[in-house]
Amino acid sequence: MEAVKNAFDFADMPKSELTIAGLGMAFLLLFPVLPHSSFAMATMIQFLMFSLYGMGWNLIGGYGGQVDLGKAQYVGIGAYTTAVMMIRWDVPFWISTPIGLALAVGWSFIIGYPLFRLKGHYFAIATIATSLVLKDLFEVWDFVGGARGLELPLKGDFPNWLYLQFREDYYYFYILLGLFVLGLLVVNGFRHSRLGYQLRAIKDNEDVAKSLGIDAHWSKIKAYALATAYVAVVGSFHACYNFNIEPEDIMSLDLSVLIAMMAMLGGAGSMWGPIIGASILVPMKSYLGDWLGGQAGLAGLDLLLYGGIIMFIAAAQPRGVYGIVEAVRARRRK
Amino acid sequence: MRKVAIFAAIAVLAVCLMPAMAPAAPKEIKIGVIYPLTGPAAAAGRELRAGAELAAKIANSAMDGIDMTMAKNAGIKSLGGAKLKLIFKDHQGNPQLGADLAKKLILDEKVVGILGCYYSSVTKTVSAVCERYGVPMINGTSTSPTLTKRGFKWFWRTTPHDKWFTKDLFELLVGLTKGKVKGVKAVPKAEIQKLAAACEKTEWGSNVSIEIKNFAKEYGFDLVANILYAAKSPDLSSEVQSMIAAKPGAMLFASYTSDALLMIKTLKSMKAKPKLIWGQDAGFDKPEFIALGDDIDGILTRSVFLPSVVKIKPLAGQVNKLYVKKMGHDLDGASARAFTGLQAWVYVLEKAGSTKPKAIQAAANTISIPGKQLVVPWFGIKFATKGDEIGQNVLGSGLIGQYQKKGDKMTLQVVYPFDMATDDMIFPFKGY
Amino acid sequence: MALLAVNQVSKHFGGLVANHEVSFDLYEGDVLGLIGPNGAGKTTLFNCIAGFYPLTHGSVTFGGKDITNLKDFQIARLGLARTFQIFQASGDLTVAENVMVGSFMRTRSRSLARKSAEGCLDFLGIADTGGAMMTELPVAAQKRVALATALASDPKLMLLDEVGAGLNPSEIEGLIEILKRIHSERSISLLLTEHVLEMVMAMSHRVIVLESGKKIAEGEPAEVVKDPEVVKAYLGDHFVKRREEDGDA
Amino acid sequence: MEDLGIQVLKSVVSGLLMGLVFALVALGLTVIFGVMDIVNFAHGEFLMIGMYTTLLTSPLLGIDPVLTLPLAGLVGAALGVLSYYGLIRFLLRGPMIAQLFGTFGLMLFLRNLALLTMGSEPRILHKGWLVGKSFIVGPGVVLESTKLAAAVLSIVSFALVWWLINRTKVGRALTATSLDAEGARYMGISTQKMNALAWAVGGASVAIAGGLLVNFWPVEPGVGLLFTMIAFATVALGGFGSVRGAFVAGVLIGLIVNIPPIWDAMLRMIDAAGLADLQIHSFKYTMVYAIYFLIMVIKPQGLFGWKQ
Repeated sequence: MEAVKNAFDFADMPKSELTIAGLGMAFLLLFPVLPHSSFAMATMIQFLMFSLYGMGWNLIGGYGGQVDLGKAQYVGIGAYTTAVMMIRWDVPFWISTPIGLALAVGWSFIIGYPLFRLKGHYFAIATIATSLVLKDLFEVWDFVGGARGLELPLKGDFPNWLYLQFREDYYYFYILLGLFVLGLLVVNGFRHSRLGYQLRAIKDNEDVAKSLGIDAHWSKIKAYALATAYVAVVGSFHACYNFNIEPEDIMSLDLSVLIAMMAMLGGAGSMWGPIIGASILVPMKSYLGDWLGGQAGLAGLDLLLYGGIIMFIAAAQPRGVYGIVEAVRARRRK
Repeated sequence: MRKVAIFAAIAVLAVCLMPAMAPAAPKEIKIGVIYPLTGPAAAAGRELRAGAELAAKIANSAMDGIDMTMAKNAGIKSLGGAKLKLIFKDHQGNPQLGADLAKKLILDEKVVGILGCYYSSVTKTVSAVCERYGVPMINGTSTSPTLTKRGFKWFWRTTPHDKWFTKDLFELLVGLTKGKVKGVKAVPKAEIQKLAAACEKTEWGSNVSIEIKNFAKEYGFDLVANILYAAKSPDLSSEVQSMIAAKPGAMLFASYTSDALLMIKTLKSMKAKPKLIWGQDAGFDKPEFIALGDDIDGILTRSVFLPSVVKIKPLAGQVNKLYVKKMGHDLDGASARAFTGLQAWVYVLEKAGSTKPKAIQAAANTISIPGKQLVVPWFGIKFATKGDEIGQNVLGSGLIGQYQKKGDKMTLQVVYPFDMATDDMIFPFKGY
Repeated sequence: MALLAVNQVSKHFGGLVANHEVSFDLYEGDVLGLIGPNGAGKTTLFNCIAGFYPLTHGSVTFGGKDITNLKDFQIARLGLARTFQIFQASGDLTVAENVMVGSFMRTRSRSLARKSAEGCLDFLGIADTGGAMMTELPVAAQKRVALATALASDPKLMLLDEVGAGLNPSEIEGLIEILKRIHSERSISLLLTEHVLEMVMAMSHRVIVLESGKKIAEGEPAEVVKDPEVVKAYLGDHFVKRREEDGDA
Repeated sequence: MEDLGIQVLKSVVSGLLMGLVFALVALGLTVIFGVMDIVNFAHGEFLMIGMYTTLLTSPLLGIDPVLTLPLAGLVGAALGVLSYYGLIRFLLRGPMIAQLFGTFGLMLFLRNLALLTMGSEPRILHKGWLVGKSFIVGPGVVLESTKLAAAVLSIVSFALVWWLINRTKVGRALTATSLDAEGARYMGISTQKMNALAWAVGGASVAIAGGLLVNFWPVEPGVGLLFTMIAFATVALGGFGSVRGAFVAGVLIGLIVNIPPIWDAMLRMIDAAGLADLQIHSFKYTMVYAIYFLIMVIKPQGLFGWKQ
């Protein structure tokens, strides 16, 4: 029961942050009824998806300090489970998603065990390797459509809650928002849980952590599994939202890196970090890409700026945008 | 903290204040066009855009000297001379972005319909959006066979797809053995009995690979190597070694530009000597590929339009002249098909006499555009309404061209269909 | 029965012998000092006992249980806490959170962990630093936090590695006071290595002397310092000289 | 049987050549890591810039592409030093996570700068001493001239770097910096200068490699990533910071990716058509990553690693 209490316990957050979070939440709740373009809605959905990916990544990458560049493999497992089960056996989203989650988490335990014997850069490169191996397997596996990918059939009768097929995007938006709130609460609970403290202690100093009875290897694997759960669920959602999945899109290195980058830009190891990161990069990607690339014909300028911002933040404040906020706050306190 | 608050507020405002566009002006018909204008296929995107723009220009103004009904009057006659307005969007090769852009076009810009998207993977997601919203979409340039296997009610494709193109190849191979090819005596079948294929491991490439496998069986050829390779690979020597070791008569490829270049260079370095090399368009008809010069003399590529078509089709020459004026070079497979895709839109709208989706749907399902109206050498445009390829143009056909060096200039000559051949085929390929 | 029994422990790194057949017993309630010159193998022995290094030979039992092949964290859970000579923290956790990590060894509940952590901080007289980050504290306070964290894990025995290093004499006095209280009020046995001999001599019931990885003497502090071999090996000229220098300054 | 024997020979030759190319590309990465524990995500972009340098300057100066290599090296070194002083030295203060993040930003920046200025179409060299030449040495065994040159350069560079690190004063200073930056500072070695030197050497070596490779490989703004991933695997497999390790791992990876033709020859020999559907070729990089993963699990420090 204390876990639930922990999830709702925001007492350790500064008031200013809670105020902004409350305003942000109110805005998100009301967004569909505010005047907005459909592109803005699509961008908001991307924002929520990447926030959730980032929250998951943050559990192991931020709180645990383990640079994971292989999250896309779990997006793939989630998405493919939902797609395959729907196409072959007409299994609704709400049943296939927990199964996808279980498969992804199972896989994360299997590869997490050897992965976490590695440290630092070796670990980071190995996560890339495992993700690419899985992607390559999916690309030639006929059962899941190989490199051709899978297309989810339209079931008709919109809105179709069973298979998560809607004509209007606000259905998807609210479902994601529900997951987003749930995700936030789980992160908050995690922060306050024994595992959360232990993981941060491991990041601080692994030897000290071990001397305090922490099984560092196992703790990392557990946090990795929890991180995987986030990514897999959003992967399942992605399959339904996009109606089409291909290994190249959802299991690529690009996606893995993007997930990590957003969380790092916002601030790895802080609860709001991934959300801040997604709220900066997702609109940038959508709008700047459209303005500079599609309309001004300056292909690449948007990503060039994006790279510049990343370099600047990394050089100025290794803890990301949220780190800047904290630094400002610390200075004011002094 | 305050800074973040302000920043967040600005970001939030920027997102929600994107104004919803004003409703369409009465005398204007908006068509959303989604192409890869930036990203790896930006060069193709430029051609596609120019092709569609040229078609719109011809439809919107009365032009002399072009033997097309849409050139006769300004705008859509049945809609009171309403003009077409193209709204271009750039999907950058990203299917998710494509789908988002489609929503933007449908909901914000209130387009009547969609044209696009070149990449089959993007066409897939965009057409799924159109299907959900009941907005018609015509596709002129995506060749994945699966696109018309989905039974969509709002999706029509003018271009032939990879299955047809692959079939063309096998018709050509059979034709070679029977002496049907211009300038080539009947070739003993044993010479080209063995085939080796290398296709990139993507949605497109693996579909082509499957088609090659199926047709090889159907036409009685031996596929001695059927390789799927990782696209954008830093090394293709192992693939080429395996192909050469299988001693094939013909080598078949489905590759994009950088792989195609590396493939030819690797083939050359390993002194490959097949009797015939065929490429499934894409990387095999890009300027940088053509710049390989002597190395590609005699290589075949499938296409739907080659500049030499103007020799046999005067209308193509008329349009090509305008295109050269606009872009400085000839129409190619991409621009000619984008042109034809938009042309199909014009004829469908003309027939529908309305911008209501239902009317457009009915018009598209019953339209029949004769081949002499088109720049591409097809029999016409008529969409299948039943069977397993709903929405597919049944009157399309492909071409197979061969690179032939004429003086200093590399040209592409039609060698298939046999009755359209513009020059003698070079056979066998001279080898490296 | 001994609480901690070290039997013939050897540790080799490649060709280097860091510990050679070291044996000693520590009984419940003991305060045992482990001294020796730099490089004598004190820290290595600690690491061997606490399971951070696998032993080359020998065995270790703790509370009657053979812990030779247990992992570091398993040994910690049995009630053997250790502190580190160099305490590096990147500063993700506050002082209170740091101590709570220790408490979490015994409970899952955050409220219980917090209560126990507050108790430990209070016990060590640094209750007011709970909200600070580790990096903001002076060295003496950091040492106390490390002690508090170890204490929070409710151990039977604490291995303290150079806990007095880098402190001035008055801080050391305070530390001795605290350690004595930990020993008496919490009934925790102590095993300490120390450069600052005054501290070991003042606290230990018994002292073990290591030299070049071997045990050369064991006994009450007063006796050991008289042992000619110890004087020669460890105290010798070095100790005398340092005394003189201190006097000059 | 004879076919199989010849194929093994061919694959080994081709694998050795390609492996030496991979090693050459990875050399700069391992030098930089060895000195300051940074993995440079933008490594492939340095290669790309080297390729463009040769591609553009060769016709401009009217000299053979091979002769522009010093220029490519100069550009690479300048870029390396610039990256170090402009970005990397700030990143060194942060945790590993920020370093990866920062060099990733550099990668995006350089790649899209190229996209903006060079366009997305791949380009190739059409003329040059090395372009389009290959030698047949034995039954079907082919030596492609660019790969051969790159392989020779690879061996020379590795020998040179090995000599530089182990036999010169500067090399000892570099080693001292990598072992203990603090200590090196007390010895009067400027860490800043040593780090910048490592970036100059790393940048120059990979840019020269690029200038050479463009004689055979097409160049486009995204070309870097193809080689970066292999270089990462090479450096990690060999052990981060180990020059010898990178060399051995590069060759090993070259050999691995040339296994598929041997497999195919075997299938032909035993006439097992059913197995041909396994699509061994599409697994050639999968094998690299899988073997990397397996070796790391057995030996978490890489083959010759000495740094964590």
